[in-house]
Amino acid sequence: MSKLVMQAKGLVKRYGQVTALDGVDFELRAGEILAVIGDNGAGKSSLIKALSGATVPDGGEILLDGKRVQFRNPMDARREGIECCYQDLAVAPAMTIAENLFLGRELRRPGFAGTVLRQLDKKKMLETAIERMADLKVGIRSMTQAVETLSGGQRQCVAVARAAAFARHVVILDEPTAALGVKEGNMVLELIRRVRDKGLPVILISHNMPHVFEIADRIHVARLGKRAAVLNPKKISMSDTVAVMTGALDPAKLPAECLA
Amino acid sequence: MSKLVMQAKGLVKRYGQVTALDGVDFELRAGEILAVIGDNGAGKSSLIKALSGATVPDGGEILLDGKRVQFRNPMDARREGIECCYQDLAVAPAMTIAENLFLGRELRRPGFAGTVLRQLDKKKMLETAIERMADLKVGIRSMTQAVETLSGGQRQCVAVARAAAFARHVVILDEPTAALGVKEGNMVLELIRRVRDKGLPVILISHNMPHVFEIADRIHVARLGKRAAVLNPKKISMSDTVAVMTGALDPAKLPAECLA
Amino acid sequence: MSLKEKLPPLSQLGPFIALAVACVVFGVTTDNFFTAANFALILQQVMVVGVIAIGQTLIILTAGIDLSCGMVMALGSIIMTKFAADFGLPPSLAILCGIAVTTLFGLVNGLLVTRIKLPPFIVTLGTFNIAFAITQLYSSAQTVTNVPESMLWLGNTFSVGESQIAYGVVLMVALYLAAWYWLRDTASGRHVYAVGNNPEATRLVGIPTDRVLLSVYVLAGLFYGIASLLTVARTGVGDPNGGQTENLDAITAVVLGGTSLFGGRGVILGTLAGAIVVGVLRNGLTLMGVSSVYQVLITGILVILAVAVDQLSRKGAR
Amino acid sequence: MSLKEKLPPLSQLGPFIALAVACVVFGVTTDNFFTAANFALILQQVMVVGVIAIGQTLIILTAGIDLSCGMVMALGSIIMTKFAADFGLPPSLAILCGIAVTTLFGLVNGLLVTRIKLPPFIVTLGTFNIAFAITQLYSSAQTVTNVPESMLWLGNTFSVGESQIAYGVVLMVALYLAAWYWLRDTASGRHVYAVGNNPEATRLVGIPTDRVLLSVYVLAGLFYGIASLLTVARTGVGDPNGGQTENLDAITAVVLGGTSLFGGRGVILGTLAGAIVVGVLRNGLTLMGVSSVYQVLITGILVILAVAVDQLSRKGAR
Amino acid sequence: AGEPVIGLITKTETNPFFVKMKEGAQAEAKKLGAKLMTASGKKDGDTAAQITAIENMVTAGAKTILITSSGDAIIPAVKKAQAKGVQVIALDSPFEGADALFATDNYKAGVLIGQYAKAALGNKPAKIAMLDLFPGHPVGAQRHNGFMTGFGLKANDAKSNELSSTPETVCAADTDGNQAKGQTAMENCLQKDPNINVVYTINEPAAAGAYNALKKAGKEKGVIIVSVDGGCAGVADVGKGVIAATSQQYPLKMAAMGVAAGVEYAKGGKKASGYVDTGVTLIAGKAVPGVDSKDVKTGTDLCWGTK
Ligand SMILES: Nc1ncnc2c1ncn2[C@@H]1O[C@H](COP(=O)(O)OP(=O)(O)OP(=O)(O)O)[C@@H](O)[C@H]1O
Ligand SMILES: Nc1ncnc2c1ncn2[C@@H]1O[C@H](COP(=O)(O)OP(=O)(O)OP(=O)(O)O)[C@@H](O)[C@H]1O
Ligand SMILES: [Mg+2]
Ligand SMILES: [Mg+2]
Repeated sequence: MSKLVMQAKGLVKRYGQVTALDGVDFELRAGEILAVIGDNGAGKSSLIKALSGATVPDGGEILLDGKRVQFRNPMDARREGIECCYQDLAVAPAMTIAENLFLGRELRRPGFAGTVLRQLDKKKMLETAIERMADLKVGIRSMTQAVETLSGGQRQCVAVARAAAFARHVVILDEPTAALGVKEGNMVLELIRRVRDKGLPVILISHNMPHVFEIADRIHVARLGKRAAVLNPKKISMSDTVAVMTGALDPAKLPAECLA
Repeated sequence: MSKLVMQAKGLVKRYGQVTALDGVDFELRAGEILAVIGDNGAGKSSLIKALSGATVPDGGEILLDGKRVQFRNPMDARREGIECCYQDLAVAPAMTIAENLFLGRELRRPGFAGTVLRQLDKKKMLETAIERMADLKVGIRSMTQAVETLSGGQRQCVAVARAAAFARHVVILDEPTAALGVKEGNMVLELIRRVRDKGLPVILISHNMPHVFEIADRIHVARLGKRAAVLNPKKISMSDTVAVMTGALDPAKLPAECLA
Repeated sequence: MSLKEKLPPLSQLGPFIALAVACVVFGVTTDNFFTAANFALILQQVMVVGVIAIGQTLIILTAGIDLSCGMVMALGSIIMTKFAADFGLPPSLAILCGIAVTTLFGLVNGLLVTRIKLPPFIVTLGTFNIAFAITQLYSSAQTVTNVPESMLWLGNTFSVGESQIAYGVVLMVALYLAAWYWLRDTASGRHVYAVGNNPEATRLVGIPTDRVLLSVYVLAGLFYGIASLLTVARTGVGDPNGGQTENLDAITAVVLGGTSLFGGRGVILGTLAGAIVVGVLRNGLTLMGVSSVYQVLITGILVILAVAVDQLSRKGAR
Repeated sequence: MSLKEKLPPLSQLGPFIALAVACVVFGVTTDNFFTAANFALILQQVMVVGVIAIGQTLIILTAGIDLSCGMVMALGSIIMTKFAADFGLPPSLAILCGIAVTTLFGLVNGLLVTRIKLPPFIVTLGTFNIAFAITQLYSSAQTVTNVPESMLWLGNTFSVGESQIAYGVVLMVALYLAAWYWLRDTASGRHVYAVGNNPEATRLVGIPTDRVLLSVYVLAGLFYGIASLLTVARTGVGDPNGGQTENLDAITAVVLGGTSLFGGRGVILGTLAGAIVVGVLRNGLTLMGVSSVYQVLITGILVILAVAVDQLSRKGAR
Repeated sequence: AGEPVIGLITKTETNPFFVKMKEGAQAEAKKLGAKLMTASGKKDGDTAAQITAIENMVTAGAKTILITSSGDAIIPAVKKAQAKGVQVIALDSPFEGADALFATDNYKAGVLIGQYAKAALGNKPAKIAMLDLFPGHPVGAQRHNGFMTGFGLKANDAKSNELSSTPETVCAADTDGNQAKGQTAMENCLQKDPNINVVYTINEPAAAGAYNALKKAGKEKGVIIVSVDGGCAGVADVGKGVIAATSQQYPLKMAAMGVAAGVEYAKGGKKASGYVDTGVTLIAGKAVPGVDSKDVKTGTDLCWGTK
């Protein structure tokens, strides 16, 4: 079994009277695609927000490569090479697509202009942006148009492309294909595979079961703020998975080979 | 063939240099569920925004029950009994779920308090909200919590429930199941069927082909700001549909029975 | 619904906490602060700004701002006193004329904001100047005296125990309660919040956002007109020098009261608390015998502290 | 990229249109307006507010607001003149001390906004009062004269043709260009827009939003310090009564210049145009011999018109 | 085109003192066939606006500028104007380098009402409320400190801009020279010490506000209110017993003299010079022994300086 890249034990997160995470455990192995599924409100987004430093959990611990880490903000996680594409699309609507792609990871021009005048290399960023978006086969006319003028799916592609482009350690994607068309959705799956093939593990939250079964190595089922089970998509059927997810089927009753 | 409830001819909508709608035609028949599919940026949202008064098209005409109408704003459409759930979720995040459900359609208390003091019937609205959300099987603890504290899918349910609850003529849903889990997604399909069974026609934009094929009576395929074809889901395969959508297959080459 | 859910969320208690803290400090350090008479007095002193701040709150809830409020109020007071004193109009009619003018200014502000989509800051900066100039020109910069007694009725007081409550204070409180009811319990009031919170969503839902905005500006003008009457009743004259600092004072009351300048969030009763906080500071510091430069200094520090206490207490509660 | 795409979008041309219209009107109605000397004069008149407005623009771009700017500037000018005139500090050192104090005020504003999350309106209202009180106390409300000649250098002029350009004006323009470059062409400058546009998204992307905000407030303080030096150079004294109206003037310049009070949208060169519009109005109206009350009236109308022209032209272009 | 252009720059637009000054200048200019331009600051102390106005008026061709200075920050602009041959006359508020000063002595105005209040109070122990303008204003300080000196209390001299205080001055508050704020200030002072028996006010609107507060508290009898300005409304208030005494000043006279000097300069090229005191007169409802004062009738005839 390959080594654990990321691990969480007994994470707790409360919002006022709502307990979003109720002692959830989590394991991500090297080089795998881990799908996280669950009903609406099961605590999937809350989980990955804790893993990426977007919120600070109230309890529990997170280990990265076996070492305990404490992320106080997204910057801490980013420094460790963890990139995340959030469900409520963290984009700056008034800024251009290229700017959004490189937000916080801007390229500077080489030589004097870059090191002393700290001038941005807008041309290079533009070219790279065009390339990255072409990877996803999104037909966007101009990379210098503001994100607020994009269609819902186009906007999502921007956020996904950003996370995939800059990760050095872990990629986290929260429902990246939700607003995407058939073609664009397949492109994102393709992109995820490419990232995995580079050796980076990917956490993929999705409600799209065909997608999950097409691509995931293991499936983490979130339920009522806890982890209900970790399933092996090669051994379990889609309908059983949904049954576990909705609570209709007790995972303890599953044959051991279905678990992963 | 049942009568046309809504019809659009040659709608054009330009945003600066981008032509979102390039002379699109559209037909909605009485009592049907019409799916609208297409790539990201194909102009689906732009189309329904024009139909619901959210934007004013630059050209073309819209007919409702055969009579020409001009919607200058969403109010005009609402007055005709058209309700729409937009893709970028038109909710007021700081307001509660119940308030969002009844926004613009508030209930007043009976008697003096309601007619003279114009007092809202908060209790009744709360009860109705709980009922409506229970229909969708969304586990939300309190209807008096602010919408900004909800998970992505829960928020979507609020918007969908609102559109379904108040329509008297046409219901338009722009990717209502995008953020929903398997169970909640099925509940929304169930809701759509119930609406249709009440006799109201439904326009459903979705990227989820299984959902579309499960529920749609006809499929409007949007492509590059135009209508590529109208397909009959009972006669055409999912893969052919996707091929038409992405432009890989010329709809003129399809057998006539596949068209609707 | 449990008791806890019925209480207002802590975020709305902030201004009241600040108020309580200020009262305790002044109560301990001075002899005369903690008397019913003194509180009645403070209420009289804040009644004009208090009523202006109702209008200002409505506008800020829609994510706007009104710089013209004080000058419009001053213009209204000149109109009503001059019409009564110089032209001998019956007081009630003169008052109506004054209120009509302030409401007209509200209408103009509202039309410019909704029809031409100008930023409220610029619109009301412009009408501030216009109202100021008209006030000076029309009054020849002269205080209007000889105001008929019956126009001053709201400045009269009645006794409750040993303290003298002005009728104007009762009116102010009544207006706050009415505004509170409107904002909280009626559809049109809730729409004010919705417009401020997410104007696009509110429009898409089919609410006539422009009409909501316009009505808020008109209503604010109406409140400024009532404030005109109150300032006349309080000072007994029509003062063309009035109204120059009330915009900042009113906005301060609103923000101290916990309403967000970005719109959509806030409770109008907080504004009342905010206005009273400012009055309490001025009164308490004078009672302590703090000289005027130091009063400015301390007010600066206390205003920051008042909101900081609020913020920190909320953090602690999380 | 076509030429059309290279031009700034029309939304950013608004203030320049207003400026051009105003110039034409005044040029036709008066004799002395359209002279190089007069334009040089107007630039000199706006240079202090112009530099303050740079800092104000930065803060407004982050969806903040700074009411303290003018008073902080006044405090800085008192510090630098008193240190030089009374303690005989060398002018350069005295200037540094003054700028250090204004920067410190920026730091305090920034810390209160970022650490305790107080609303910028309240924070800077507080520091406005504090800076005012310190200015009065430290200067004993006396104008500081005997300012060494070398501190006034920026007020000197050099001839270009028949017009006299002040060195301070050159400095102002240079600062605008530097700020423009920074905001447009560097990562930290773009982050200012991002923070104002969507603070949560900016934070999630891993940008230290608090540090961006803090640096903006500190930088603004620095600009106010430079404005201190400019006002000293322009007036030749340290004036404890200065700085009371500059906050509104600066915010007006920013908003006239097309920057949104909600943050994240705007171009700093528009602010320069906005500041000049105000200067041109004042100058042109005086040249026309309009008496002062009517000047206020007309300014009110013209400010609204300036933005309305902008808005309507944009609508037309759609 | 041949008529001389004269500029008048006041501190603000609102104070009746300056409004009257403008009227006086307007009338005189009409009489003498001159063109008058006017400008003012937005607030008292707004020197930036005054400097700008000086420059703009010079550009517009004014040969004489009359200015009630908001502060010494205007001096360099004045010097530049003078270098271009413009005559600059200070009205009301002195500053260094003006060609001439037509003004009144605010410190003396304070001393007069101080002496009056002391004499009127007699041997009773003084409890004084000081209703000032706002911090840092020279006129405010001169009147305040002058009053205290006249009252026989220890106070700063005429040059100081700091407000003195002694145990007798039991309360001090700012009014902005505005009636509503004067009333608020007095109400608060009465809370602090209900036995106040002398009220100094910066100007007559503030005095009217103070009287209102006293009347509401039922204390208007036996409290001596003194003020400065001697405007027509203020003198009328003296007549009604609202104000015990006021130091009368003459803005119309200052303005008329200034305009005349401007016309003179334009015609003959002779600049005015020196200091002309336009005088202060104590107007009192009831004369008290040992203090020279004029009655209300005289005050009404002279109010604002009508000739
Ligand atoms: N900021 C918040 N304040 C209060 N409650 C919150 C907040 N964020 C999330 N919650 C609550 O926590 C629970 C879990 O939310 P979370 O967003 O993690 O769900 P999810 O599994 O991502 O659901 P979805 O599939 O709908 O996105 C929900 O009940 C939600 O209402
Ligand atoms: N406000 C706007 N300004 C400029 N361009 C716009 C605007 N709204 C939409 N567009 C453009 O119009 C085109 C069609 O957009 P639309 O939102 O209708 O697509 P869609 O079919 O709904 O896509 P999706 O499936 O991604 O939601 C896109 O290319 C988009 O960039
Ligand atoms: Mg989620
Ligand atoms: Mg869409």
